[in-house]
Amino acid sequence: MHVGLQHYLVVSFMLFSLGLLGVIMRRNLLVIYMSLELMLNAANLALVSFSRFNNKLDGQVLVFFIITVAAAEVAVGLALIVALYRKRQSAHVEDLTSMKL
Amino acid sequence: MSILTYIAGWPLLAALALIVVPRNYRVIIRAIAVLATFISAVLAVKMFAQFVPGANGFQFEQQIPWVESLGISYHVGVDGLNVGLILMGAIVAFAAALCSWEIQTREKEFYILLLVMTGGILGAFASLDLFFFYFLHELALVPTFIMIGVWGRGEKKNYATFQITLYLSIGALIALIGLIALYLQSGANTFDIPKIIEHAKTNPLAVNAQNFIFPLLLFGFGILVSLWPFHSWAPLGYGVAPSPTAMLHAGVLKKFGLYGLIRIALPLLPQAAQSWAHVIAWLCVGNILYVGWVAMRQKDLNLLIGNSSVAHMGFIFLGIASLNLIGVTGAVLIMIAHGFLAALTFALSGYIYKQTGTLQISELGGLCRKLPFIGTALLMAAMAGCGLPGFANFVGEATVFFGAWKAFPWVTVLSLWGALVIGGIYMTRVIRNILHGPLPEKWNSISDASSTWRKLPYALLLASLLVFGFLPKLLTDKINPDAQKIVNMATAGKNADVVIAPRSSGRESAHYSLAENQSRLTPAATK
Amino acid sequence: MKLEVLPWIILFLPLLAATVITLFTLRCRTTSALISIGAIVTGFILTIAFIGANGFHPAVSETAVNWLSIGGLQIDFGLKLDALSLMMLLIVTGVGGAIHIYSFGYMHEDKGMARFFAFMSLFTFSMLGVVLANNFLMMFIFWELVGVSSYLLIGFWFEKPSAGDAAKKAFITNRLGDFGFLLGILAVWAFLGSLNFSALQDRIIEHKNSANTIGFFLTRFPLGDFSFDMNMTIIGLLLFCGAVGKSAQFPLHVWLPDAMEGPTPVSALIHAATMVAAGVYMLCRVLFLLNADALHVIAYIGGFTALLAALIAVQQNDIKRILAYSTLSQLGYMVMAVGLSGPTPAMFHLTTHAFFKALLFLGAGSVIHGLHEEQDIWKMGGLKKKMPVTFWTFIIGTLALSGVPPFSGFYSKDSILAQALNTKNYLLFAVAVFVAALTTFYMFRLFFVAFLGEARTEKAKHAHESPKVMTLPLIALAVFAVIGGFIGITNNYGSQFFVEHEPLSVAQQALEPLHNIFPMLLGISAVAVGLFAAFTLYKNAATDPLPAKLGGLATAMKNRFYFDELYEATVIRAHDFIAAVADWIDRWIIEGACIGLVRGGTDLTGRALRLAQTGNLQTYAFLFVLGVALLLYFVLGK
Amino acid sequence: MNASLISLEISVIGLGLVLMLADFFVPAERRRFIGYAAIAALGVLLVAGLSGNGSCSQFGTAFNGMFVNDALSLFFKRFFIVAAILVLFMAAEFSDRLAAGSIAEYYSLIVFALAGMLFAASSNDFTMLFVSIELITITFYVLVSFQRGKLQSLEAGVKYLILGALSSAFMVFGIALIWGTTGKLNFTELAAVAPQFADSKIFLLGVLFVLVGLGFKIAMFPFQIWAPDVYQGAPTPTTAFLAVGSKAAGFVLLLRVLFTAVPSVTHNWANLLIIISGITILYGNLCAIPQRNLKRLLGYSSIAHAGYLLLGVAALSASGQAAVLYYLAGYLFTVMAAFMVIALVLRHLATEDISGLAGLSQRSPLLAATMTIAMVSLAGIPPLAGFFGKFLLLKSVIETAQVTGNHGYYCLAFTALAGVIISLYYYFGVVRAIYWSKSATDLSPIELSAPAKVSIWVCIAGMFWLGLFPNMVLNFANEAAKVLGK
Repeated sequence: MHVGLQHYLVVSFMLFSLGLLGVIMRRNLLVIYMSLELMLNAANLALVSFSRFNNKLDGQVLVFFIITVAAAEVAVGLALIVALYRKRQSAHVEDLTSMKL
Repeated sequence: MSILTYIAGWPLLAALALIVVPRNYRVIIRAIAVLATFISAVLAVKMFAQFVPGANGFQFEQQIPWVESLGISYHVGVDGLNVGLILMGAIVAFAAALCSWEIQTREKEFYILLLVMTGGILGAFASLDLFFFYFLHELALVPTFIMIGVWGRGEKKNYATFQITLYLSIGALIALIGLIALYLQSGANTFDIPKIIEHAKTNPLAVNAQNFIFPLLLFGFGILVSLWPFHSWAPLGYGVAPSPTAMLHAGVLKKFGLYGLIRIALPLLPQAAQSWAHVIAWLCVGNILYVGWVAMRQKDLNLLIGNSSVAHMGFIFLGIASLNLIGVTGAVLIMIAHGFLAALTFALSGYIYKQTGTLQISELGGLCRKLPFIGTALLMAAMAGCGLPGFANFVGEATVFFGAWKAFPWVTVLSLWGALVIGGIYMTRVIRNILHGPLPEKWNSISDASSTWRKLPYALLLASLLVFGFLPKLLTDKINPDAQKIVNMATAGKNADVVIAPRSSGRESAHYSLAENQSRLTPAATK
Repeated sequence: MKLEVLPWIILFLPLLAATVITLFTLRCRTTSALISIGAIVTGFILTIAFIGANGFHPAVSETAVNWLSIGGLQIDFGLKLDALSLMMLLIVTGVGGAIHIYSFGYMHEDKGMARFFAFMSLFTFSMLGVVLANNFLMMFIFWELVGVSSYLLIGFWFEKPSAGDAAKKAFITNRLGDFGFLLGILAVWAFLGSLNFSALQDRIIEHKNSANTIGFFLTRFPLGDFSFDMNMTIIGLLLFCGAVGKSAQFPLHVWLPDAMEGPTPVSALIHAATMVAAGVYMLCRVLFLLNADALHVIAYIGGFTALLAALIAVQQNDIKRILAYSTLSQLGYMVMAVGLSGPTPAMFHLTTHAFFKALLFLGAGSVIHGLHEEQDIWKMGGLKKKMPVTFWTFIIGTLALSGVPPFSGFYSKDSILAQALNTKNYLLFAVAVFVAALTTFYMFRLFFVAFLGEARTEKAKHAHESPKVMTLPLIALAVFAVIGGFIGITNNYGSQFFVEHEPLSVAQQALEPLHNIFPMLLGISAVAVGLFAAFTLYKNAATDPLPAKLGGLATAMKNRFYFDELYEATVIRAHDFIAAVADWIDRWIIEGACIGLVRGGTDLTGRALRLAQTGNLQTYAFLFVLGVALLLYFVLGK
Repeated sequence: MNASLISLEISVIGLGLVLMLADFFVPAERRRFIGYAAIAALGVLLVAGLSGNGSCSQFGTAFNGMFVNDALSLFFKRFFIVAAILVLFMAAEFSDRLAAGSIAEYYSLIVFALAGMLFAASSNDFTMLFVSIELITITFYVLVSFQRGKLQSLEAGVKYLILGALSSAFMVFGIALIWGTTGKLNFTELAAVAPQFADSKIFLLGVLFVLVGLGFKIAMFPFQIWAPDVYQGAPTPTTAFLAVGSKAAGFVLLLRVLFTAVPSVTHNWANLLIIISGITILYGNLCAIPQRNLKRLLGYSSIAHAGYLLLGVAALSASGQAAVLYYLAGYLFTVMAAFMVIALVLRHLATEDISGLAGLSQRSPLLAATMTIAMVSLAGIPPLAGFFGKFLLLKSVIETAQVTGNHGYYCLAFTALAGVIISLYYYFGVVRAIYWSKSATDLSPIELSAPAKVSIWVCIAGMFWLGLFPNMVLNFANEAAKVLGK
């Protein structure tokens, strides 16, 4: 069978949705964070496939930006989560409800 | 610089000056405030004297562009409608400043707020620009809130403070939407009232637009004037307010909405005004009768005064609703008269409260013996309140009745009942229970207003009431020509109602307009 | 100085006096008194001067300045100078002056004397205003001022609760009348297009003469589309309401007896001689507006009041209340006379009544003064020796009031009876005669009990004659009470109304009643009956024998036929009830329900909404996604 | 291409680096004064660079259209720099509550965030948009959780992190879809082709996802949920910067996307914008009613204000956009004033409860007055900035209502009215706490450092200036709004 743009897009949509589900369902911050990365990569996949099929490079350029940014985000994010873990001895979202209403 | 700018400017300037005065220089602070209000009062009298009745257009005009892109400009000027109001406002402000001796804590803040309030409202009355008209009036909102909150009395203080503030804001904002809509609909692309009116003469607003805007203005302004059934804030708020605030607010600020209706709504939205006149007329029965009855029940002097002042607003609405020269003139007359009266009554109740520490009518009694001056003043105020001739209120109310009689006979009958009977009942009850009767032991220590300074504000307000009561021509001659203009625009398209020939000696018999001749050929007439 | 200026001076002198007293001389009592007395006496002299100069029908019958002019509403501040007003002017200043002087003695101990005289001057001013007004609104203005000054004077001793209540009652009752009066004025203005009496009179005549009344109306009558006569009837009755209030006619008569709480001179001046007469005066002034139907009602109301009051008077024991009720019944006479379209008799009786009733009140005052504030006639007795002047003047007053010839009361009352007979109104004639008998009866009851017989109490034993300043006015008034009947007062009413009189000499005037003998005889016989009854019952009676004889009726009379109770139970209650309801609505519906709901509702919504802020990251993320879904649905869903 | 266009951004980044390096040379106890150096530097940039004929204020585009300098960007650059200056003042006052010696780091982060905002102001391309937004957001992750000692600060950081990442994920995906369908990333080019894709669901989905990302930044419904927690937890200067800077950045991008990139789509979304704006206003105000914690209260109120600002966006007219800019300008000074007072008053208190303000009128009349003025301005009462801004917004909405005859706009106006009334209730509650609440415990006067005084007076002056003399800023805003129109 011939693999077309749709297939790639479908895959990226699925990745995106999986990530979304992960964010909503999983209790552990780290896992949530990974799912977020998954969502970003879904976007990357979409971009790359688009640029492949439209024969344009801007998308791939953007992908590089995204990856870099994601890296930075991860760096900050993990540092944060670690700092939190130090204080709270837990990385579960239920324990992060000191501020509400 | 127009004299009006000075009248409104001095208080604001003084407020600025007070910011730098150290708070422990009590006397200086007080002196500055009194002086500033005094100056603007004097200037107002001067302006009133120099005003030329029936002159074309506005007088003492001044216009400074403010925001060209929106056509907003600082534009002040007076005609017959607001000249009296400004005079009243300035005098009341002066009296209020004098009465502020009762404020003993944090005078600095108090006087600053008082002056801001004064300058704002005087400016609003002088303003001929929709935007500033609103803008300057809103200056008073925060001072009202803080004054009542900080210097107010009674355990319902917080509730009352918030209710009056929110209520007033609701009214103001509804009116604001109406004004903006008006500005946009008029197509004149300016906030300048005279320009808009000129523009509207050639191309009037579409009727459906009018019917959308008029209710906004009516109820927006109506809430500011405690139009029934949006009145409950007024007695409550004035009940707890320190007397200078109540004086300014009940006396002067409350007239803003009415002035707005007459100045803006009537001439610019004639058709809507005509179709809404009945609603206004019947709502004002609510004010006059219903609130009058409520007043009969009050146990607290301030609440009673507050309710009665709400009731008086009804007469003004009735005058406006009647949409004829006599009615509108009467409305303006009452606006001025009631300004003095409300200020006077609240000042007096404030004095009594200061002396006795209570305003519960049941606790007071026989005060006339210990307070001959204050007692007499209160008695006269009460009499003015139930429409006794000799005081300005009577002239206004009588005029309104004459004006409304043909438009709304039954409403007039009810209002008459409210004015003469119900008003009479609760006012005489007040006198009976507070001034007459034996004096309770505990009040033997209280003392009357002794020094001239203490007496001055009351005397001043009483004098104003009497002067305009005896010589109403001072006002009517100024009001008439401009009221006529307003009425002509407001009744545009509707055939002019009966013209009864002016008769100086009253000897020559009346003639009547052609339109009347038709209406006269009725079966009843032919027999 | 032009003569028209005089009336203005007469009018404003008392106001000036009042102002000066209030502003400057409240401290010094005597000065104030003198200022006030000076003002009214000067007024009296100037009045005489004016009348002397150009008679009762001056060339300039009207002088006016414009007071208020708003489009169609033209109101002058104007004086009407004709026989009617000038006569009234004389009475007010003359009788009033006498009473002023008298009060100088009567109030001498009172520390509030300055205030008293300020009020008196204010009253005089207002009363003169009512008399001289040349248009309806002016009249109404002074009408109200009269009301308030009487309010002040009744409540003069404001520390007495009863005084305060009486004042309140008087004011409110009058207001009820004024409500109708002002309505009537509005109707007149809207209907006939003017407020000026002369102009209105022209309009009416114009209408009478105009062959077809088509197009006569200025406006359709606001209250409904009625015929001309119907409108005039309504107007007439509305105007009459004012008179009912001021002249204390049934059903608004209740305030007058209570008004006796005021100082006695006040009762004499206001509630006998002048103010209560204002209603009658007003009716005469606007007679041309009153059509037959209206007059009918007026006549019967007047007659009924006369009868009612006389009956009540029979069983009163307070000397001032007896006089008060007799005032009521005499006012009934006058109103009835007007209603019988006999303004001349009415004004005649008003005049004479002013003299002898003032005299009686001042006499009563002198008695009360002599007995140190004792007012119950059964605690008096045997005053004949101790206070001779008072005694003699009082008996003159009594005779005049009872209508014994040749005293003034006889002539005026007789003219009323004649009027009733001439207009063929036999019922009212009968009533009038009966009332005449009653009058004589209760007056002599009072006289016998209070003055003759033995002193019943210590106070009565130690009674003393009053000082000269009080007795002199008594004598002066007594003289007029005697001769007032035939010095030719009626002449001057002649040309005032639509009937023409040829002037009569004093002699003719004295014999006037003989022209129609029948009413005269009946009148005299009525007096005789009354006198005989009183003599048999009360000649040195220790207690009142009547209750035993009449039983229930007597108690009803004593309790004034329970009118106050009735009103208390109906009018006052009703208003208080409605007020309570309104207050309840205000408190609970508007304040509580509406505002409360809005406030509470908003607050509740807020508290509910923020429950979304659980603080849990997961929830937030979920809501976030939910939001995205929402947007998706909104944008792409359709 | 002329690099001089981005010289401002470059110099700001340079400043950030310098501040970071300064950390090494300056002894810990003097480090807070570095802030004043930074303020001075930014001041110079503002005057030299962005004044009427400043070196960086000439217009043009760079990086083949990615980066544009126009009236709009100029307006926002000035805005951001003023904001940063005020925040730095606040930070200097706040330094004693941060981890010892880390203040210089804090300053530099603020400056980096500023750099991101400056880029956002002139980004004319989705790539630039993404990068600048991420620069802002990531810096803010750190700024929010900067008080590592405080659990709340960390918690706020994490919440902001997760939700922020979520939103950027959506945005990136949206960008991908847009680019995929249209093949354009540049706004102006996109605008040309967008109409053809008006009914391509993928494209609309893309635009919507971008809207999600931006909506998160400006805390509009339904993405407002994070705001209260983060506002409450973050250090006060961060909160202030978050409320003003990042919100404004979100708005400039929103305006550019909606009106430069996809105007054709936007005009179909009028009702959507109306509804969003209305609900945002109501949500923010209603939730704020029972709120006692000052910073959280302002968090809710900032949601409400996002709603008010959306009025101008929903109006879909030049006057509306100008109103948005003007309102932001007023909002800047107002919010800064409020947070400055909070930072100063609650310094020594553990609580952030409103009751902490009790007796302030005695303790420091100046602060009391400032807070009152700020609250009044937020409530939109004359003669302050807030009033004129709201007036412009309402006017634009009613204007559009009358032009288009869409009654939804009238409803929106009345919703806004209701919102204002509700907000009066809690704003004036704060005023009440200041002037006459009973529970005034300590009445010790608060002494203010000179810089604090300066910044406060600047804020007050700003509020009154914008309330009383709107001409200059208004004309500038109109100029800026013209950019979007074409």
